[in-house]
Amino acid sequence: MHLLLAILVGILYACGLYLMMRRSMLKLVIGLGLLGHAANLLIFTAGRVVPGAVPLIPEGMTTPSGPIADPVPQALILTAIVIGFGVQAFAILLVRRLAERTRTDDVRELTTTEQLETQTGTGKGAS
Amino acid sequence: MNLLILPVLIPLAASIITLFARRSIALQRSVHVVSSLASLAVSVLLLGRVWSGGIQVLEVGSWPAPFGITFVADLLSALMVSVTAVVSVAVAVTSLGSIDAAREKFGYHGFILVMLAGVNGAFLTGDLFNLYVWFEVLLMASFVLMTLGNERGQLEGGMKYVTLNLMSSALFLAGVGLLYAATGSLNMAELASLVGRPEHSAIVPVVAMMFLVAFGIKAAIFPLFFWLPASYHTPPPVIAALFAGLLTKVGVYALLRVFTLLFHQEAWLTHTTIVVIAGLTMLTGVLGAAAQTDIRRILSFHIISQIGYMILGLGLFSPLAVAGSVFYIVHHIIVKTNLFLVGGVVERLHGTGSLKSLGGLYRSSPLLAGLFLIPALSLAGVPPLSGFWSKFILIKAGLDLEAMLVTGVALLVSLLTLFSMTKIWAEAFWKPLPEGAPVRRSLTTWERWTLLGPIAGLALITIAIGLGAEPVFAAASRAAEQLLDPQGYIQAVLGGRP
Amino acid sequence: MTPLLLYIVFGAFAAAVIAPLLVRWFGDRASAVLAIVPASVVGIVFFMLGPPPDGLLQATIPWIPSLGIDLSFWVDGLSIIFVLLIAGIGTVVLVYAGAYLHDHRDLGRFLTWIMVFMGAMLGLVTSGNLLTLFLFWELTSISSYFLIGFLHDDAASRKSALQALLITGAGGLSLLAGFILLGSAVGSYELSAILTSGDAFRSSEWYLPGLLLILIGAFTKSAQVPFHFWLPNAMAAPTPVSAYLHSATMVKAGVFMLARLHPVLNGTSEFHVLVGTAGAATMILGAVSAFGQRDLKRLLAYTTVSALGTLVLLLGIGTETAVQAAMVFLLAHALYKGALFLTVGIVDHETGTRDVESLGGLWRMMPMTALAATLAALSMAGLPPMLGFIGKELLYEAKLAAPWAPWTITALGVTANILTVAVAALMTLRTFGGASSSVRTAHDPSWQMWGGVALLASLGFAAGMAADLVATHIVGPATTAIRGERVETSLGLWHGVNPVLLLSLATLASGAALYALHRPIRRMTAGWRPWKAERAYDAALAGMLASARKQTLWLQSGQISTYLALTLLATLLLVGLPILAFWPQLSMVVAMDLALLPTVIAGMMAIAAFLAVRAKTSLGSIIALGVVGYGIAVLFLLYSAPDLAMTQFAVETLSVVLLMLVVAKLPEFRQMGSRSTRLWQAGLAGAGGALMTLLVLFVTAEPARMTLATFYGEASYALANGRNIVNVILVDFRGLDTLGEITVLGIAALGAVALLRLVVDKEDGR
Amino acid sequence: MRSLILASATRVLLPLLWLFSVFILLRGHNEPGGGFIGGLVAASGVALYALAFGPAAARRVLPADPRTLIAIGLVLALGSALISTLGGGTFMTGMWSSFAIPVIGKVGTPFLFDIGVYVVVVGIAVALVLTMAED
Repeated sequence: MHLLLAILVGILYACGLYLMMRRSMLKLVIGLGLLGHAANLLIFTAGRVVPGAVPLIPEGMTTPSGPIADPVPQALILTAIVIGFGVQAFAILLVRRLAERTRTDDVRELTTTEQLETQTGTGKGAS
Repeated sequence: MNLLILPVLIPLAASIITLFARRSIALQRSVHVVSSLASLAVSVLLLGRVWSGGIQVLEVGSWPAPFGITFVADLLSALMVSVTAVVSVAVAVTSLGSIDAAREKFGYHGFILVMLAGVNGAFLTGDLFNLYVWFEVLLMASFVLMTLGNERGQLEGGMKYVTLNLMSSALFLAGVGLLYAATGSLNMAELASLVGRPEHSAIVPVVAMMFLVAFGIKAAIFPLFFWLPASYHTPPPVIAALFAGLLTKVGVYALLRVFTLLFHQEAWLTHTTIVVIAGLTMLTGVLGAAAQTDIRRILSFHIISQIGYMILGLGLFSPLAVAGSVFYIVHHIIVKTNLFLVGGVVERLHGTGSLKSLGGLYRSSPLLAGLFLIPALSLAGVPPLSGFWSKFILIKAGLDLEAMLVTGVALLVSLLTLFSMTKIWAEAFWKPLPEGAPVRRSLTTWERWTLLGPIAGLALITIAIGLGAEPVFAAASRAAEQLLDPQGYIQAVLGGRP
Repeated sequence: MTPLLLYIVFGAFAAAVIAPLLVRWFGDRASAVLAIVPASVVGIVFFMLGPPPDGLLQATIPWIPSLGIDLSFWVDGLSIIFVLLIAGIGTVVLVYAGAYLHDHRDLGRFLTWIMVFMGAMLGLVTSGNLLTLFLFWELTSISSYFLIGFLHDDAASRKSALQALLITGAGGLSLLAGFILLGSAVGSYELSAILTSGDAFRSSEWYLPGLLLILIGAFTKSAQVPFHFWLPNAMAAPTPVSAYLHSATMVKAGVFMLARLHPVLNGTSEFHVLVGTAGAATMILGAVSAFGQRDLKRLLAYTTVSALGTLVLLLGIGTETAVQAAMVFLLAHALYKGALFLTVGIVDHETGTRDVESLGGLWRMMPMTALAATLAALSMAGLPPMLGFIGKELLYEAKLAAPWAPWTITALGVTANILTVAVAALMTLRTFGGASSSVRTAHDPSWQMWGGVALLASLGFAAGMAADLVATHIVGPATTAIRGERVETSLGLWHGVNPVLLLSLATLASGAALYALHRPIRRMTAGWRPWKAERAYDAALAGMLASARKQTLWLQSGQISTYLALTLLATLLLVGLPILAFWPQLSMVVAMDLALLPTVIAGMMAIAAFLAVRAKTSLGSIIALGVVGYGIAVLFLLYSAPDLAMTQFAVETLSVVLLMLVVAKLPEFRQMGSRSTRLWQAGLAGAGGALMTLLVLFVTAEPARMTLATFYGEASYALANGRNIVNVILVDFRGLDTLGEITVLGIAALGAVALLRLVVDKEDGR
Repeated sequence: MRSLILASATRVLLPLLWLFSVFILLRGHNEPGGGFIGGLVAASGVALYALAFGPAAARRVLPADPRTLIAIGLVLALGSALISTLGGGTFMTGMWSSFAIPVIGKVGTPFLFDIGVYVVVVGIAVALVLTMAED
């Protein structure tokens, strides 16, 4: 299944990245969401997927009964999901607030903080 | 040995206290200042411990490395934590006189503190995934601080800041996952002993480049720096000052760490790439600054150009060059924070940082003028200030290695930096105040002490580093020695274990 | 002796700090009080150090031993001659400045900067370590920036200050690189080691680059062609500054350095050609340019350029006579040029103009000034019995005996001197002599001002009369120091009738003739400047600013999509590089082991992802995102990660709810950008996705290393009392991650509250 | 929106959801579950309540302001990590009771830590939902 999942990871990344480059703020956020999913699935896939090997120690035993799926990527992903959720929630609200202030969903209009002054520099010290 | 966790714990605990003290801004302020001082004391203690006792290790939860999370303080980490503590004290004091009550009510002090916890965690952790977590802590806090206040510029700048930094996080996370999948470890010391194995010889440089991009975005190297000039002039100056001093340096620290400890086998590829990037970063940054006409925007672009110097040392990869990087980081954190603080005072006085609308400050605020000159000249590398030694060491390292082109670029960039600093000086300080410019207000006594005091303190440190460069250089050299000797780090963390 | 040495260097710096206080206490007289410092330095050098024939004083304060850098000082004959000039003329200038800047509101700052400058110059000429020297070198550049820009309300002043700083600053950086090369080749930055390692350096591969870099440093500072233009422009400074910086001190720093490093650099044809050519060109171009000037200060400035060229040429010739001539001429020039600059200041101060064409007949109104100025001009013209005459004689002697191209050099030298004679005449005769101009109210200024001129001019006269004393006590030791071997020097006014004397006479006669014809010639050459290097400077600056602007508009466009695209492109290139380099060693396992359910889920997810891209409505894209999220939850469940599945499921639900709540308040999407943009963005995104797929395949090629999993399996229950290994990792083995994680969550929530509730009024926020 | 059915269903569901969330929290150390999921389940109860009775009423259901909950949760988590240092031990070292409790098993500081996570998650989820709902 690695190949299929790896391709899926690639598709998720590609779609996420493409969405982020669109002009809509909402699409940007959706893209970020896809990117997060892609990263989690990447860790999961790279950590080798195994069916039927839940990393639990059965009642009455002190070690797992058989081979288990590597619990480390799972723990990492769990942390990453939660962190990603926090970040995502903040980004969603940021977009909402920004759209409210600028009255647009078009990221192309977010350039007010980066315009250069029209005149070519005052840098000669002569102005 | 719990000393190692204190630089994280103190600000974290302090920020929780401010959460409980939502109603009392006075209490929040005192917690902020007192905890910053406490962090400073602890950091200096830690630095002393590392200086005399070598690399310090804390196995969190008593789980032995590589199974638990390990905190490791080598000289570089201890230096970074100490300098962080210094500027955080300056920022705490400046906050008292410059942050409005509305922002304080919504948790300003707590966010600053938690960001410092994240920064220190990133400096001290010896675990790659844990590094990711601390990065996210400081990043999340910086997102909030960047937008705290909801001014339109903050939101716009914040959007770009958030988006591009999330790209970095996504890449970092993927890089950690891939590295774990390839090697089966997250502990940096263990990774350091694993990456050299022949079966990893091809995949490690590939993953290394992912880390270069991920940390490169955070460090604002070429061509990944866009978020910085887009956002650093939008939040209140004191927030920008803290960001300017610290945040990109966390990225540089991470680059220094992984490209000395983990990714040095194929230096011909990785480190040569870094040298090329360093040259381009220096140039694009300084040219970006030349095109700007606003104090903070000029200073923002200079951060980029100086990041170029810092990674130049890493790319050149000789003991002297790496020591130069370390020296440069220490110098730059102090000086850049200070310049942003000065910019903040100018904005407070005139209501703008645009050079067009400024003037006459040399006469109207001679003290501020003097306090601007010290960090400005230091940034431009004028002897005997701290910036000169940073530059000197890197240039010497470059010439020793016969890296003529990039050394020439470094020299040229230092001249253009001088040009930028004199531009600010000539326009804001020398030029008479233009007709129709906003009226200048004056500082209250409280503002005078809380705003100018930290600036003066940081300026004194700049002078002290310049005149007393020997101990700083000695520390930087030893830090570089430790960095270039991964065995020492591995030994300290894993002991006799494989 | 060390305390005395340290006083010589640091006395001025200490005085700089208290200068503003002194102005508060003493008013204008503060400058005279400060003059005690340089005056005492002169005294110390004369009476306490005594004449050091071979003498040498050294002091070293350890500074950064690990880099081989110490604050070390070294005083020999060369230092002495410069110390005397810097401190002596400094004394005069300080006294003068108090009267000149009478009641100026920035007098305190002026005095601070001039004292810093003086200290820097004194430190420079007494340095015993290349880096110490460099430190003071840069300090002179910086302090002169503040002095040249002293009248900073005027845009031209600011521009000139910047120009001087950039040119000398660029030279400084070149010098630094040169010093590092020199230091590396020799193995030390200490002068004591450097000066004795000439052969080692000259034969090293670093000699030529080192020499070039050092020469660029020296030439920029000493205004050699093509870097000379900053000097005339720097005349925007108040006159005391011009008199100080541009006659005796700052511009001589380059000459000093050439002299200081003479034993190391001299002796190769590269040195002779480079230094000689630059000096000769500067000498002749400066003199020619001077002749056409109307502004008295600019006129003097160009003669200074010419004189600096002469000095550099002499050092380039490098013979014993040439070096000796250089030292005598250095002394003579500093004395007369200082006096003449101060004279121009007086004229400007009294008449309000420096235009030579509108001046005349001033001798009636200011006889003392006129007398003193004429005395100085005589030295400049090289008339006996002035020191200038001796200097010129020696100069011709050296040029005639030059080891290469003696006739060309001599011819150029004579031409330059003829022009100099004419300019000297022009200066005095046109200003003080002749018919009165429209100026009526001028009179001699206070003695503090004309006294300085008189003192310097008479010193030039006295030195000429007592040439032997000057020779044994000043010029001899200096020459000895430069040559690195003992040189006996004797100077005199009369050497009998010889070719040199004849050349002198010819020079004077031609100069007089040129002066007689100066009106038509000057009209012809008015504004004519043979070398327009300044245009190159302006073009470079403008080009830099234009490219900076262009680059910024392109790179920092403000468009998130551009930023993302560039970031992605950089990622592809950087990560692609090692993939290409190591392609043969990178392996992957491509197995088609498809299970039905996961394949269906994955397919649905891929379709959902495409739908998210193609969705025409916000709601549609959110639902598509949700499907992908739930799909991942199912995959987690299928592949042994129930905790992940639960978490993913819960988080996805909450995210979708948040997005839904927000979307209601957002405007709908609008158009999507042009087709071509979409295409290349899709290409870029697709490449990004393919890269990640590749990476996953690479890392899964080898079997996993399960050390951690094995440990956790064994320790989870036994040591940490938990059966759910993932949970135990989260709350115990790697609990710190979780602590950070909930911290992030907390900040995110609190930040969200601030985002939606906090309103800071722009004005209130300041 | 505020239908009678939803209102009465919520009255029953809220305690049930909270109870269930605690169950998930408690079993987390041994079975799939844990503080994070538990917290989300509890928060979803509050969200449901907000849907039925409005955000203001939902705020009153909580024992404290969501921001205070976040703070309390962090204190619990950080406190559990600090307990071991009181006796001079290493930061975050697990300390365990010598006896076992049914369902939970042995009680120790990691368990307290998980409760901290639970409280933080309740706080943040409620804060997010209520802030959005009130906006």
